[in-house]
Amino acid sequence: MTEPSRRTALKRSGALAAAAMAAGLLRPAEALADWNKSAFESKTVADALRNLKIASPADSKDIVIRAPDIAENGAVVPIEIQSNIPGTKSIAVLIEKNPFPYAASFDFAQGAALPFIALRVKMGETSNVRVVVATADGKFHAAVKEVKVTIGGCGG
Amino acid sequence: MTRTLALCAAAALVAAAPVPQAAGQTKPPAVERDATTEEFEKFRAVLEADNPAELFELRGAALWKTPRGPKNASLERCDLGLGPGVVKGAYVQLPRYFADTGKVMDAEQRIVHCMVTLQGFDAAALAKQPFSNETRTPDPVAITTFVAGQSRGMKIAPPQTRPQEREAYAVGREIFFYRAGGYDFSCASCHGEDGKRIRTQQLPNFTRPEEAIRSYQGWPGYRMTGGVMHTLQWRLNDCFRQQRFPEPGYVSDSLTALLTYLAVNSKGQVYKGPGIKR
Amino acid sequence: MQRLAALLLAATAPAILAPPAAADDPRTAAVTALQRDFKPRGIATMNFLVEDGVQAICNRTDDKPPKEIAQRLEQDQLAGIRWPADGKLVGDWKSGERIAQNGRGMTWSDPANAPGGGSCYNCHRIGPQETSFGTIGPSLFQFGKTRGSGPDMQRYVYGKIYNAKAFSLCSQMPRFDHVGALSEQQIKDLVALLLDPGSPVNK
Amino acid sequence: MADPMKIRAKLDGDVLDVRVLMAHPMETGQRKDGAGNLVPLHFIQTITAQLNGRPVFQAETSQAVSRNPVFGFKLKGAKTGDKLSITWTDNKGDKRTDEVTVPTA
Repeated sequence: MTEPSRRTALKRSGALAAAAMAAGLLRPAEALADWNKSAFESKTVADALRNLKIASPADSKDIVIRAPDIAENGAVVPIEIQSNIPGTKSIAVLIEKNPFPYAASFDFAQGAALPFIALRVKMGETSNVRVVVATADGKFHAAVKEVKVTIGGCGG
Repeated sequence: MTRTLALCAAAALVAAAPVPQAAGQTKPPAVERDATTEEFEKFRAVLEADNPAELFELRGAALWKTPRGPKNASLERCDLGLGPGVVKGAYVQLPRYFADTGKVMDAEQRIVHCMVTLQGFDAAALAKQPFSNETRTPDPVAITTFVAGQSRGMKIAPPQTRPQEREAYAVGREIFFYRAGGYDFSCASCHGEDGKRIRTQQLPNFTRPEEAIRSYQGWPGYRMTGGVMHTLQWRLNDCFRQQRFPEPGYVSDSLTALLTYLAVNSKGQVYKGPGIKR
Repeated sequence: MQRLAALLLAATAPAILAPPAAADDPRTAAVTALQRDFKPRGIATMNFLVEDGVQAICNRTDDKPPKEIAQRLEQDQLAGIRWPADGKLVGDWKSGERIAQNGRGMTWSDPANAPGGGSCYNCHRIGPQETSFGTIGPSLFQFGKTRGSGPDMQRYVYGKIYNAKAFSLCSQMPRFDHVGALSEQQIKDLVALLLDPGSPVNK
Repeated sequence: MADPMKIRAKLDGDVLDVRVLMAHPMETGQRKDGAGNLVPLHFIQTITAQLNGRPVFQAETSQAVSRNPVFGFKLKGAKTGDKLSITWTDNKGDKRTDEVTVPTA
């Protein structure tokens, strides 16, 4: 982890790594060893965004977040994200009230995947789910969805 | 992050719905309750479509086929009621009477029986820690999940042809309605009426097929709390804990009787396979 | 008190029950199976499986006991309530809210003698801020506001929480202090939660 | 060794709908075991997908992803008979790769 922010949402080295992998020079695990430690260990949304090198994302209605208004169980909150913004290169997911807000990032830079992702996350309490899309023009776009986490059959 | 207490405490953060001028003894506002339930239902399909229970089915399938235990045998000669080795459709026709043991047995009880008789495992050892936790899924749980998955899409059809099967149902019915313990609870205290909840948890009414199936078809179930796989043996065990009863014996005949009552009451409904639970 | 009820049951049971059941009738078989298959664990002893008089009557009558027997047993239960020596029935509603939220107590995973909760929200709507509430029991929202909070009502609520069966023999509600699951002070605090004009329940 | 993944790949026109279930504890580092000791962080950090050996999708993840993770994504230009392989690696250096053949639509 020589340079923690190397694997940013923009993933400049993606094409190079892909070429290296195709040539059999790298195994996938090595190519992806640049897990963004500083972003994942950030305790606030602001710090996480800074470590992801995401600057001033603009609110966008073209990011569709499908998640429950009230989660049946905070341990498994299903989220689906569809970006309708042309040139989408990556989708980052942050759970604002989690101890470490940055949850995951998905890379579409290779152009082979549609800008869509389904995942399930843990939420310790009611929180905004913040989604940041990076586009090929170097800009950032954001959308937010609140998910309430409530009590279930527990208590005994 | 998945602490139950944290989730309980977080309940206070839920914004209150507009409160109507309800009188003290009126029913809770239907609008509010339905909104929560509907929201859960909307995402049930998403959760069920890709259910981690399938991972446990895979593991169970491998365990079924692999020669194991002191006798180094697989379970491929295990008779689940439809003949040795027949797994397809067996789960929805259990509990049933088995001539070789002279008693009615449920799926997990029968699987444990096969593990003991065919593979040479020790029954007491299997009963010692029979339920899943975050670090361990006991073999009978994975195998039961596999067996249940092989009845996906089939109708619940436990036989009631032999007197022993009818007696198990009758005894199970008595256990279902038996009030005792420090809180005076029976199974029916929570599961005897339509449309009731504990907190936000819907309580199926086990006395009617359309309601009973709502719970019966969810087991074995992947439980989101803790992310562990559980069978009906666990479900009944934890029900009795909260019923303030002593602990039922694992794969005991009391539980088989109760499961016979529940299965027969779900008769004719389609079993959707291992489920996902809150 | 349980002994009294059992005696009463013994005195009245033959009149309402079918002739002595055969050894292999389902009920006898069920009780035998429970005694054989269940094991004590933690504070949940095998005594938890033994019916007391109230449970026995309710179990045998599908929760619909004959009226005069129900009344006699209700009076018997009522007589067992120990009212606070200081005469005060209303405590602190804030503490009551915490007790109402707490669902622990009397299971095999609960410690002995630890203060448990009332499990109230499991079955009742109570405070308006809590949207995660059960529906097995009636809504108690605005209870004091609509039912009053005078001495008679305080006594009724205290008694009902102490022993619900003193008022409705086969009620689904536990007998919280009859079995020692809630302390005198805890019941006072729950009375306050329902009746105190300052409680959110009555806003 | 880690349990196998369950990969479902369904062709819908020229879009391949991929769903993958992974067996992994995804420990947050905050949970206590039965003895009251904290269970150390243990979670999947990276996921890559390859179609016929060519990288097509990748992700980096934290412990906030639910236990036994479930992901869904969609690939363009896949066809029947293609080999789809998915690899995860976790923070302890464990990894697992599973492969499926794209079935007919």
